[in-house]
Amino acid sequence: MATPDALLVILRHAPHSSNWLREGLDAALVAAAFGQPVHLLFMGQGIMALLKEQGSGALGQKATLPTIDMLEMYDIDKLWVAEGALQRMHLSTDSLVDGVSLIEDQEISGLLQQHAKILNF
Amino acid sequence: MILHILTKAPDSSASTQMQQAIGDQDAVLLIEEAVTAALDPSWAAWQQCHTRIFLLSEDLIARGLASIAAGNGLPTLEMDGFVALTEQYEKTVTWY
Amino acid sequence: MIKYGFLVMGAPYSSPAPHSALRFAHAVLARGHQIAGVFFYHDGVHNASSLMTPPQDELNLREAWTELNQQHAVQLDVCIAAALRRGLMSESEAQRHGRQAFNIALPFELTGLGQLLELQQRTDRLITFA
Amino acid sequence: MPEQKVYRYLDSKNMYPLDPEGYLVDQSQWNESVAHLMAEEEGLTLTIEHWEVIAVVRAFYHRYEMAPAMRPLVKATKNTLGEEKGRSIYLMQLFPGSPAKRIARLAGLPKPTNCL
Repeated sequence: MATPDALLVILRHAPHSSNWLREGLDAALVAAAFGQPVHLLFMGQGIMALLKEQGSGALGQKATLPTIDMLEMYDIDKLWVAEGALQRMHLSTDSLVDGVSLIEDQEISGLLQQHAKILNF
Repeated sequence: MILHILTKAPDSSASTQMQQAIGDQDAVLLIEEAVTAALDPSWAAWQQCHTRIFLLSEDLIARGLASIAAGNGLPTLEMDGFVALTEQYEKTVTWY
Repeated sequence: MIKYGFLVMGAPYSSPAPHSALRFAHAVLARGHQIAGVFFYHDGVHNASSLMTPPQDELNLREAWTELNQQHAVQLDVCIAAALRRGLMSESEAQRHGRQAFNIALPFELTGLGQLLELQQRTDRLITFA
Repeated sequence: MPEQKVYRYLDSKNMYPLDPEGYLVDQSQWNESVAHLMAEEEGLTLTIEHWEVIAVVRAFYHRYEMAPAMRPLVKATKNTLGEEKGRSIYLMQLFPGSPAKRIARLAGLPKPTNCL
């Protein structure tokens, strides 16, 4: 489970529709590069970042999937996915990259409490 | 204990996500567009956090919603009260 | 006394976030607290543009931030990657990238995202306005 | 394609234009002799040990579309070249100063946009 000194980065926006996801991931990467333990929580449209069949970046943007694959190189290995949101989006874990952890809606508040630092994107 | 700050309307996805993240001890402050929640006293979050959810009065006044909020008996705070909340709650999360 | 840090991600005049942040900042100071710094990220980087020219009878947000810096020693950091992408840069960055103009100047400073994490570490509260 | 202004050239024949920070204006021009010229400028002689790390960074970029910061660089080096070389001290000895940045340049990668 989460450690109290870890940073929780919440990602709620999909790739391609805005720069929120990209800039949220950048913040997570920089924190990890500085040696801070980082955990990610994907909520709502943010779950779209984890679809394993994502193509390369549309409209001249960089793809998101390589960055998701790269997270382990930054020792970011805790990727929480809100299970309720997954169901509401009619997605199953089979469509997502490997290594995600599901979290039930009622456990989300507990996850937030466990982290001393939170950034919400 | 977390202070959640909502800046978007009650029917936004930011609002839904915030409601999923509110813990028993948490407080909520509604600012900017979120003060339109004053129009709907049956909004789930009013019940969810009853004693610890507030509207920012200057954002209500700017939108012409102050008397409706008062009529619905909803709690409001001045900017000074916003700061006081952040004094009490060490962690804040903004939902936008 | 509590030490605050702000993360501002809303663009000036298209998001209410900068106005909210500034009003909150003055309330924080009025209650005797300290604001260590503001980090501008995402579209919030536009708050630093020295070319910002709102109508005379509206608040000039860049000037309002500058005043906060001058009167209360609030550090104003702008994420360099977010700024460059959006066409905001200082004179030295303009030289580095071979650009003919610049629109970021002191007291705003271009800096890395690491500064945001550092701000979060060295303050008691980090409040996001977006 | 080269939208970047040419600041100077790497070579005396003016074949390899550089931007103000010494990165190639046109990344497709990168080859081993470009790396040698860049290293020479920096007072570095590229040995086989340097080349294996450069290869690690190029493979990292190819796979993840981003040049690694120091920590992931150490990890990638460890994964490819083993425990002995996957240490920051080793990388600092090979590329003194800031290894991640220097290797990115020598490896012909774009200037890191990163805030690192």
